[in-house]
Amino acid sequence: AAGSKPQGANAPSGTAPAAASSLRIAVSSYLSSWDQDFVGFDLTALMLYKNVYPYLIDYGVTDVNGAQILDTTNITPTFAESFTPSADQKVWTLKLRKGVKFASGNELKAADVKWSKDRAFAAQANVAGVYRVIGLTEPDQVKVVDDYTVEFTQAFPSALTPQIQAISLYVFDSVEARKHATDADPWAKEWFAKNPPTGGYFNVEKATQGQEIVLAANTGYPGPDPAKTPTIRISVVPAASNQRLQLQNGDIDIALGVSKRDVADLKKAPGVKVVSAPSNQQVTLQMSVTTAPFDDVNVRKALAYAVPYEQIIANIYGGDARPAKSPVPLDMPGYDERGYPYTYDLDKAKAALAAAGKPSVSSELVFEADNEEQQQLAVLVQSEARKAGIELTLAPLDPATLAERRQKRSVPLQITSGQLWVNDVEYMLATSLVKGANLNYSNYSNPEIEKIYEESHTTVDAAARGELWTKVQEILAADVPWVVVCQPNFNLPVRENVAGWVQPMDGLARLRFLG
Amino acid sequence: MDTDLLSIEDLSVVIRRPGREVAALSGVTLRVGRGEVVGLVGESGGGKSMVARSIVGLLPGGSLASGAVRFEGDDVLRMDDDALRRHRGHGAAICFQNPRGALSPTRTVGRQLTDRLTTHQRLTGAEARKAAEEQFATVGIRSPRRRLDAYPHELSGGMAQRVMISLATGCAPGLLIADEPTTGLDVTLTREILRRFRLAADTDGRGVLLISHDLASIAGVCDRVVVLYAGTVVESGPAARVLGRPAHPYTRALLRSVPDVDGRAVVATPGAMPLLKAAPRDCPFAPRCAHATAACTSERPPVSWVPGAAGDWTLACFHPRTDELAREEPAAESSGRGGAAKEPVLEVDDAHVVYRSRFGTGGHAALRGVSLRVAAGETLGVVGESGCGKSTLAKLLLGLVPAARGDVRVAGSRMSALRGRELRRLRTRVQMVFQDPIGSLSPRRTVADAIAEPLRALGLSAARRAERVEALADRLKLDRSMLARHPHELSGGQAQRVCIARALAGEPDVLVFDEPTSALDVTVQAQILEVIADVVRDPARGSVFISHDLATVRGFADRVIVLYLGRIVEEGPVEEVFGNPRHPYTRALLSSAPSLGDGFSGPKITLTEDLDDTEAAGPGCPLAARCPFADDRCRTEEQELRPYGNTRAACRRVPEIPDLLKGSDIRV
Amino acid sequence: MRIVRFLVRRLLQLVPVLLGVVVLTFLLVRVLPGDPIRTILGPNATPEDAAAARARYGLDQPIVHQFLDYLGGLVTGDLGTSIQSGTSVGAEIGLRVGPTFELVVLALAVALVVAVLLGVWSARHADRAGDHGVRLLALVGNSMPEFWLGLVLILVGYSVLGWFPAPSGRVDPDANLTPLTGADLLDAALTLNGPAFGSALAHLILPVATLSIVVVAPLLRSVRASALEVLHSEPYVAATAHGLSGRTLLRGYLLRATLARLPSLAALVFGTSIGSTVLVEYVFSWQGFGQWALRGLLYRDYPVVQASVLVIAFCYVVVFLVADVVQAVLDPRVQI
Amino acid sequence: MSETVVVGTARAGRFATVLIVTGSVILAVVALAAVFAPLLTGWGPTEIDPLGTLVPPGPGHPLGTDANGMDVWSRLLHAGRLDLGIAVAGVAVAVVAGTALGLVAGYLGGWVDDVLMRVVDVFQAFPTFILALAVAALVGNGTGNLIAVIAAVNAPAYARLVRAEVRTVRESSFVAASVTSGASTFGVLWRHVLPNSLTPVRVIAPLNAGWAMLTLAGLSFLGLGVTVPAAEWGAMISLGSPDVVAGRWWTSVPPGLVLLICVLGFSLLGEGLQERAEAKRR
Ligand SMILES: Nc1ncnc2c1ncn2[C@@H]1O[C@H](COP(=O)(O)OP(=O)(O)OP(=O)(O)O)[C@@H](O)[C@H]1O
Ligand SMILES: Nc1ncnc2c1ncn2[C@@H]1O[C@H](COP(=O)(O)OP(=O)(O)OP(=O)(O)O)[C@@H](O)[C@H]1O
Ligand SMILES: [Mg+2]
Ligand SMILES: [Mg+2]
Repeated sequence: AAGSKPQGANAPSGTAPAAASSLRIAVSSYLSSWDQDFVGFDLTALMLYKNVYPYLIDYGVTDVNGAQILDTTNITPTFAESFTPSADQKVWTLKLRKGVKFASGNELKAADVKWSKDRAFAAQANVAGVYRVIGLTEPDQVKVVDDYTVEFTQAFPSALTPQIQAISLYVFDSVEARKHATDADPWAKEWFAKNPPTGGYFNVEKATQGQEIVLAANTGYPGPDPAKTPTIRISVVPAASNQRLQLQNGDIDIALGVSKRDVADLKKAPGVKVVSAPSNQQVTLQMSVTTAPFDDVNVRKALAYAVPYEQIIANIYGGDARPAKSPVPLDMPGYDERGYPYTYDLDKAKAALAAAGKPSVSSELVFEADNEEQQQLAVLVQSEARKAGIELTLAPLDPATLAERRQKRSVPLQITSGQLWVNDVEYMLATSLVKGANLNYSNYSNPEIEKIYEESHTTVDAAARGELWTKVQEILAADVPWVVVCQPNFNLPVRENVAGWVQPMDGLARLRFLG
Repeated sequence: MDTDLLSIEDLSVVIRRPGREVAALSGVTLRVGRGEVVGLVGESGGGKSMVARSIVGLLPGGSLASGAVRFEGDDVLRMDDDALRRHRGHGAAICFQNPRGALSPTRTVGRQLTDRLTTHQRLTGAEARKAAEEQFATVGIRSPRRRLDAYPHELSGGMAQRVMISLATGCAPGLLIADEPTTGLDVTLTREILRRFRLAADTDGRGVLLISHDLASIAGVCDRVVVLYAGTVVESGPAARVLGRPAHPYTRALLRSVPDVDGRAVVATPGAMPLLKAAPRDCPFAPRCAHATAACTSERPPVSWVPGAAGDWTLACFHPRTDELAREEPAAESSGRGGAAKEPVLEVDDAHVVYRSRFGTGGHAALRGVSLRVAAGETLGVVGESGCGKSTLAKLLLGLVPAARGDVRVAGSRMSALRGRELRRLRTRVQMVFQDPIGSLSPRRTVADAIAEPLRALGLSAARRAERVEALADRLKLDRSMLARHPHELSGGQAQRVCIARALAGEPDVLVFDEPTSALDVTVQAQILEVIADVVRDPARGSVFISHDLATVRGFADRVIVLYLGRIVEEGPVEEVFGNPRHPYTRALLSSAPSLGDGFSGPKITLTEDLDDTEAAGPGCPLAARCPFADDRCRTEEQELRPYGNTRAACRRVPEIPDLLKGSDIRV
Repeated sequence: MRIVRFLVRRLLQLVPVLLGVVVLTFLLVRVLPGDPIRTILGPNATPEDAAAARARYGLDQPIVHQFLDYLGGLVTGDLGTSIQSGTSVGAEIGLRVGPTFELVVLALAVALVVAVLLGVWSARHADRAGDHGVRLLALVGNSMPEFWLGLVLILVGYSVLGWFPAPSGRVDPDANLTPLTGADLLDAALTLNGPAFGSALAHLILPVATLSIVVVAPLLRSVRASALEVLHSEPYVAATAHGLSGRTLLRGYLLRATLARLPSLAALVFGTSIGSTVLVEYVFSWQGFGQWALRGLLYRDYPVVQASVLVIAFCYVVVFLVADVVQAVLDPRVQI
Repeated sequence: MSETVVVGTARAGRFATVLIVTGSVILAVVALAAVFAPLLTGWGPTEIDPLGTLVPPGPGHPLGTDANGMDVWSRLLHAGRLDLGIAVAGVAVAVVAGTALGLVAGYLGGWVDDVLMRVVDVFQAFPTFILALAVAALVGNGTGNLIAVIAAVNAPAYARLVRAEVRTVRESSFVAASVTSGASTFGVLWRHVLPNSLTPVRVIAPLNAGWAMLTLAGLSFLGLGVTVPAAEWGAMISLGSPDVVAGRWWTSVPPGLVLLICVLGFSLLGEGLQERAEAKRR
């Protein structure tokens, strides 16, 4: 039988059937749902959404040291023709391209945008959450002007609008959706949970639950940069070591889920190359400033001196990470490392602890249970912190428990790693460092920061913003709500024949560039 | 002299086991001719089964055999695999000791028989099935066609034995070996089964080797008997002579150990068979023999002809006895034993016991309206066929099963009225000796612990308990070193002594013996019966002695009751019931009881054998279906116990029966 | 009919057990720390958003009310909607159970066949070198963590030897298999899809081998022990003594009697394998029931956890029921 | 006199001893190594070598270091403490709890039996990993909860086993004898029924302890086992498993082998006991 033919070793690498027109990508899990509004918040899903939903605007591409990366400062229309603000920056007008078609044959029109935004507000989930940052809270604020024009009226002007909209302006086929809506389910949740959206750069040709998704380039895309590869197969391979084996054997072209440890080896493996790029992903230890023992700033300082930064970069990231000297990520406009004092220095750590009047403290260190990197980090930190007199109990938590603990704001010390969807300090403050911010796991609040944050809303001038951000970093260096560990580089092992990889700053691959 | 069918010559078998050796057979010589029934008797462990196994080449793995087992001239011990397979079944076939256990539980008995027929008689499937049906009919299985499709567990013990016989004969062997074919069967069935073997020899000309420890039952059917002791043949000769006037002291001891319905006393031989670590170099019976001399313990007696006897009668003894086997008369009854005037220690009134079936409705009435009284110093015998409710009665007396109706009173207190601690107290007033002595001792407790159990319940201190335990051990002639042993280190006889000691420990008012000797060897049984006779003589205590073997009851019961299907059918003083049975059932039981002597002296009757289909009796007399005297009224009228002279019997036709018998045996 | 009565009675007995499982699971998932809602909302959601989502799944109701709703759903065959995926749990189970069952059933079948063949062989050659060897091998297989064994088999079978397809997916997607039951091999057979059958089979070999190696030891031990017992039993000795041929002995007197004891153990092994395939599924990218249940558990997807436990419990009790029936068929002494 | 014929062989029973001795020796060696681990290595089980992770075996580290930079040899030795400890303690608790349940259910019968056995059914039908998470949530993290998990997973089997045995023993005449001697229910249970119902337990318990170690490894693989960085073979295997395909055998092959040998030790012991029990029955 044909299927039993070994596909691995015998097949010459890279020349699997239709190699020229198809790419194979391995991911760690199958997406939980196709509905971006209501459910599903796993990385695979978010990545697929980026490629199958029509996003009306998206980041541009820029070249950094020979690596192609997404440019968060350059937002360009894709499925839209233009997206422009009024003079007071409060009303943004979206003009649609003509002739954009969903798979059903329906044209993408203003009504679809309106319906999609109404749906997002109704869902009260993700998009509704970020829209709040730019003063969009009511469906009424989104108006259809004509078939190809939509107006967004914000409550206040915001420097973040383009970036926020870049991650939010995805559109459903509302004509098709209405066919599946019922009184009980006006937003056709059930239908969208099971049926992939259409009209993006790729259409889902086939989805075998749990195993494989076949994407076909959307040939009807009228814009200037359609998807380059006709077919992309995304197969689910949970075990990292399996991904590695298959990549080496040439059964897949891109492995999105290999472990950090393997990257170093794969650089040397024949037929495989590692796409590498600096990234704004930040690994931090966040301390709750309202919970003992980290309610004492000296204890926080002690921990910041006790973290073996260089050893972490060497041991865990194989040297493939940049040391970070500020809570603001390296590549974020406004980054400034002046005056950041923390390096690995156990004596200073002990001194700081002595200053706190405590010979030793103990705390829990929370991290994600299934995250190997965090686990290794936790082990290292625990070992060094102990030398400084800080006894840490490791607490790996499953996603649900972690979410709950975080929401209760009851984690004294946790490892976080991630990158902001919007590459801006204001956004960072909004989400992470002002009172009540959703990602403010440190329960941090500083009147000065609050003031700067208020000010930044209306400060549009870049230099003025830069000054504010320097101030922010000074304050944060003194208060140390976070220990910033490092910024690991982005590494992706691929087959040698893979070209056109654009490193996504938001971590969500844009497959259209792949060739 | 032409070749015998089977001729075993100087056969010795040593079984090697890690760390020990068993000399199971030492120089056994015997032969079986065509059309001859030879009985092989002896105590348990004497090597009877080993002889049988050697004939079909099935000695246990690790055995060393020497000598020869010649079958039609060929030596079975030295056959190759093919020859052996041909010999097995077709040459010689065994009927196994425990038929129900020896039938494959997952194959219908019909298939098992046709397997044999197709293998040895080369029949085709359909032919075999027909032949199997005939075969079943021949061994006396009713509705054979239906039974072909039955699984072994659906058969009664008697039926299973018939099937086993049909399997063995189905192989069309020259020699039929029956290893204890009647152990565990009722007296009524035993006769019938043994008759089948006689028939096989007489009509088909097969040789039959009949193995049994029960001399009395095979006495009637054998042409010759061979007596085995400790792996050696001690005596061998024509059945009538060997059993009538045995020459070897062991044979004599064996015979005197057997209780008999004619009421002669049992004489116990002390001691036990030696452990067979090596082939004996002296007379193995010498340590137990009253006539032993120095020669007996230094030299093995050669096999020789019995002096002055004609025929093929040999023995291995330096001191053959020639005198008549002394017939001691029934031991003089200790007068005043009947404690009729005394207070009853145990009373049962119209007791019914129903075993509920596992799921809800229905149930099995194991006892129906039983009433009895036992006075202090009195012994009540209970007899009946298997399944008639004897053990149920015992359990009822001990409060192990509740009475669905009726009442049990011990020393005046009603058992059913008590609960908890008081009930436990009352329970200690009745003690039981069980059928399976080893099984009734907890495997993980020492002997001393077991005996002390009732004392512990009475709250005695450890020191007092130890004292009493030692006293009891002495009384039952148990060596004190036994007290530290665990049950598996005891022989059956010792274990039963321990059980009796335990029963006596709490000084109970009533002792119940439920077939206390049926699991024991003949000579050990005789010893235990002596112990029991001694124990029940205590005037302060009443006893109930249960047995299916009428002969043992006769020895020391004062009164006896006969149970049939959960009802008392006859009751009265033991001499009266045994000497002049009123109820047809009692008469039938006595008639079929095996005896080495004259047995039951009155006119005999035999019942239709198998009980299984008749159990679902209608409203009338439960025996009606099997009774030769039953008429229509018997089948419709419930029978009550009515007094007839000294005894009471549940039969309305008692007065007519002597006429009906007219002095002749009746067979239905 | 006796068997029908037995089945009805046994099925009625299942009711309290399953009800117990339902109640226990329902309470347990709610006692566990962890919030099912937060994981679907993303980090930017406000408490109001969370409350709205909670209301969508009825999690704002009093617990008794939630339970009654759930029970009501169960009675009508509605297992609820997955919080993570928004699709009906029943439909997801439909997709996930097939592959896992295929794996477990095949593995158990292979293990049973191997156990019976080797067990009987071992018993007939008891206490010789071959017997010792077979038993030791089985024990070694039984002493390895299954995920570890799976990794090694992949390394050897796929990477080094290249005999088996890559451990991703269960069937070659190009084979165009029409899913019917979710068990790919079965589907391929039903739709007469030759290439798909071959591919599904090739994908099955390693995971089935892994599972069977791990479970064969207890089965083998049991077969060997009962075969030995039968070989030493009176019926077998009696049949030998009557000179029956080797074949008749094996078929009529050894096999069936030996097998009579196996069903309940097989059921136990089946039950535990269903629960523990999660590791094998992970290693072989199988995406079956175990992975689904585990994910549901990690994300506290209440309906998924409840349904998966119920399904496992149901399989468990049903398999035991089947085992009892099979045993009764094999062993006429067993009353049902 | 004719020559002697030897019929077959009788070696049964000798192998049981070999099995029991081998199994016990393996376990003893592992246990001793765990107890005296500090004498056999200079590294602590969770001590991190600042010089590096995934160092291949060499003079400093006889079995190299793992991804965390911890010495594999030292962890291998120390892991026996947790592994053996949890497995043995877990099974012990399971035996006690299961036996108690089975004893009561089997001896009392009736509705008590029905109710208890249904409870056992419910537990047995519950998947291991869900039980594990649930117990961890209820008992809290740490070694205690793993012992509880192992106990909860295994107790039902013992309850069943003991119950079946008790139901046979209950019918035996020595129990009847004890009852009629006036012993209290507790006395009968404790002195007669219990000691005579434990034979199968004795055989199964070692096998079970072996399987418990595998369960532990599985839990670790799913991240539900011992908390990092405690030394435990299953956790070591799962931490090292990605290294296998990279040719870094030392991080997971040694713990895999030791686990295998240790489980095998328990299996051999159990198998030997079983064989002995069967030989006794024959
Ligand atoms: N398989 C065996 N292994 C070791 N010893 C055995 C074996 N079978 C029998 N023996 C021993 O051989 C001797 C003779 O046993 P055999 O079974 O022939 O006695 P028997 O006269 O048939 O006794 P019973 O009346 O109890 O059936 C006994 O001492 C017994 O212990
Ligand atoms: N526990 C029980 N449950 C159901 N029926 C039983 C039970 N015990 C005995 N019986 C039935 O009750 C009847 C009487 O049994 P019992 O044991 O009292 O007979 P017995 O006279 O002692 O027989 P035996 O001579 O075989 O020991 C039999 O038909 C038996 O099948
Ligand atoms: Mg015998
Ligand atoms: Mg009885």
